[in-house]
Amino acid sequence: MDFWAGYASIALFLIVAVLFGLVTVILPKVLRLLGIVPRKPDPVKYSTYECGMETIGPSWVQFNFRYYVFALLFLVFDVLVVFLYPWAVSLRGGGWAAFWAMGVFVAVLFAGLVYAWKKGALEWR
Amino acid sequence: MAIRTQPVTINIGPQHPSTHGVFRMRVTFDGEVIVGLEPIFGYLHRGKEKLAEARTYTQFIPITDRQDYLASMTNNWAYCLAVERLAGIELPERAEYIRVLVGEMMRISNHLMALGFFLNDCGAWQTPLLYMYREREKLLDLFDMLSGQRLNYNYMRLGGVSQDLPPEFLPALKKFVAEMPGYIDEYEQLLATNEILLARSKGVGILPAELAISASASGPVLRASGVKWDIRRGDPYSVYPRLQFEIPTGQQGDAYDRFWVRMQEMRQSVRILEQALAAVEQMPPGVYRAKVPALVRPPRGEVYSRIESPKGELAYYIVSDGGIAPWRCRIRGPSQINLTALKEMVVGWKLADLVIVFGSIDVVMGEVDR
Amino acid sequence: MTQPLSGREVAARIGREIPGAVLLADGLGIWVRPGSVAQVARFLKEAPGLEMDYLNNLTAADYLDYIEVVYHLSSMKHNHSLAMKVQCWGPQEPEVPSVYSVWLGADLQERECYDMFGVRFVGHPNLKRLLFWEGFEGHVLRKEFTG
Amino acid sequence: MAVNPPASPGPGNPWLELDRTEGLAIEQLRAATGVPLTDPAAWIDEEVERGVLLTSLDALLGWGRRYSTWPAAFGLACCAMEMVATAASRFDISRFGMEFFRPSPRQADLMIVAGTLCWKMAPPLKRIYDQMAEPKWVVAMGQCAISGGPFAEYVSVVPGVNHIIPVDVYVPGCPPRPESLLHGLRMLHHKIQTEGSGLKRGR
Repeated sequence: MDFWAGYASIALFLIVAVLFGLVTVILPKVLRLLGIVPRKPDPVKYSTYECGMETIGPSWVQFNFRYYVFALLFLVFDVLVVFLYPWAVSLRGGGWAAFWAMGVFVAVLFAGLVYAWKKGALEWR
Repeated sequence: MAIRTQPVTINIGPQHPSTHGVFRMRVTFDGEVIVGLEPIFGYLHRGKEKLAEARTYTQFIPITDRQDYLASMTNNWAYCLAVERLAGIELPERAEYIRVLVGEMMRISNHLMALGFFLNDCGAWQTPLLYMYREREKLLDLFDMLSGQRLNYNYMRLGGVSQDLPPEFLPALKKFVAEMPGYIDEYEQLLATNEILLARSKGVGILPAELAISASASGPVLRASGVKWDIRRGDPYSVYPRLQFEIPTGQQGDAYDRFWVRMQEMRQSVRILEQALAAVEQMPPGVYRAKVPALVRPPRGEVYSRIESPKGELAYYIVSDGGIAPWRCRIRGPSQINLTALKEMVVGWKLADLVIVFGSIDVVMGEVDR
Repeated sequence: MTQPLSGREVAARIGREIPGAVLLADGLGIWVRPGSVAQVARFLKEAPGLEMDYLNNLTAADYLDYIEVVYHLSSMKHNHSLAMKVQCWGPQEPEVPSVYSVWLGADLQERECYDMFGVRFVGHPNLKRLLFWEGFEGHVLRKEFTG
Repeated sequence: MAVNPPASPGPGNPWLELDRTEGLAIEQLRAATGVPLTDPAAWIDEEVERGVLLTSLDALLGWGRRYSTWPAAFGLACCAMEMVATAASRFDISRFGMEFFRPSPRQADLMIVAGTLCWKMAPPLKRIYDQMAEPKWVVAMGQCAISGGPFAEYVSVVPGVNHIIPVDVYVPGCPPRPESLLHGLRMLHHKIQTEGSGLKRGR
């Protein structure tokens, strides 16, 4: 019986998560239908806010490449952290084998970071 | 191979938390690096110089309060000093010392706000500001005791001050002067060697000495660039020749030096307050204003008189045609002229540094747009 | 103590270098011919004994039949000061050469003088209204402006 | 509606075109304003038609909105310093749920216009007021915002903010002390409470 208990908590967690998302999206719409939240569409209201002035020029411009490199590096290490969580929780069961397995994984990614560092991608100039 | 990038122009516009009021900069960026900057003024232009021509000499004093509203007393002082020099009015000794007391208290209060907002811009959101506001509230209570107002005091008159010191003022000021060095130590211990502040403001927005002189910078901005010039020493007025105090100057002229110079100036102001307090205590209360007719008629002529306001050289150029109102009253506001070199200080740095350099210049819009 | 220079001495010195530049001189200041303001300014900044490297104040005043542009100069090294004035007569718009190339501090003050008095500073890189918006008619600090 | 940057940054003023359009906007707004806008005091004649069911909902909504109005930092001049003093630790404004001074109008419900409004600042003020989401309120703080104050007769000063945007509460003073600003804000809370949800008019 306790086999399902684990899944029950996950199911509950899932329901709450989905509900939370849905409610925060649906509630303003419902309140608007009820008329509690006033609705006054206005072209100036929907224009971009820039300190009270109109924006100058298009914002789709060609800017420097280094921002893209940073985004890449962040993505790689973000995914790494996602894998670390379950590993960290179950490390006691896995013993040294699990430790070394994850060690290899982290070392490979770390090599990528060292390469980027040497290439000067981290300099902000 | 050079990466071809296009510049983006952004309005750091009239309503922006980092512009301390309604100042607007049209900044052109290449990525995050500033390529061009054009300051735009006039969003708080209230025409004090035109109003001066329609008011008698005494009526104009409350308008000067609203010019640099973080240092109202020194505005009054600069204006009254100019008219007194023009009309040849002699002040009683006690009035001079009360003016020095009040002027130096104003300097401390102004530097507290300047440093508070500068650290706000550095990212220490509200914490140092509320620390420094605690002291400023004490000073505002003292000013409240003196003139009944927290901000625009209208306290000085031609020939002296409007009311004498209330009996409970001197003990309260003495207590404040005794505690203040302890608070300044607390700020320095909290901030002076803080690595985030050092990283963000050391070597940022450097204003070299000769550019500072050529761009007519004055006050802490000029002294931070290493130029040892203070009007209280260079062109002394009132009783400053009798008071001992040093003039702190920085080395590099970067944002950290401006922060450091203001912190040391607060210490010197406390020293001046101690000496002035000692002198005022011996004086008999009573004579706090010279006999001046309500409708002062200075002789024909002009005067350019300047004082060291917390922001720099605050000067009045008054031309009188013998009538009851000035023919021309030009206000030389240090905040506006300190902004002349803003573009040179900021081009090449990033947006985050622009916010810090602008905060370190310590600008009040009432004085910039007059 | 900032020691104001006597206008006559300075006028004599300038007279030797740039003849005809100084029209009048009195105890406190010198009046300069509008055309040669830039020359006199450069001389005042570079002359060995003077070195007026600090422009305290640049403003104008409307005296009904002429507009007088006033420069308050001082020297950081010698701690002395001088007032230089330029009178622009005549019905046409007042024109004065800009001293932006000599002192950077003149930039905003010249734009404000243009905005408030209509004095055109020839040679200023970006002469436009400082405090009022583009398209505002009239110059506020002139005596005839009663808006 | 984005404005395009200058084609060729030649000598003189590269932004002449943009300055001129902004100047034109100011002139138009200046010509358009004459009589001050009436204050939104609809809550006075509202008492009569309210049904029983709505009062409890109105009370709840009024209570919710009243104690969570976030002010937009719109400090123009000296009154801004008193507004900051009110937000500081001594006259703590966060006792009334106004903890945050939101710089952007998107997250603000209340605009405290503190200081002298000049004509050059009028179009940005109107634009930011329009960009705030309903329900929104305006407090005119200080004599300059109410009627132009000591600078009223000057050509570049708007004689009162209610020429540009409707004002809910006027806080007189030059600058008003933090206590009087707090009193003004309490009056605004009373107005929000009795205004209710505005079911009828989508206020």
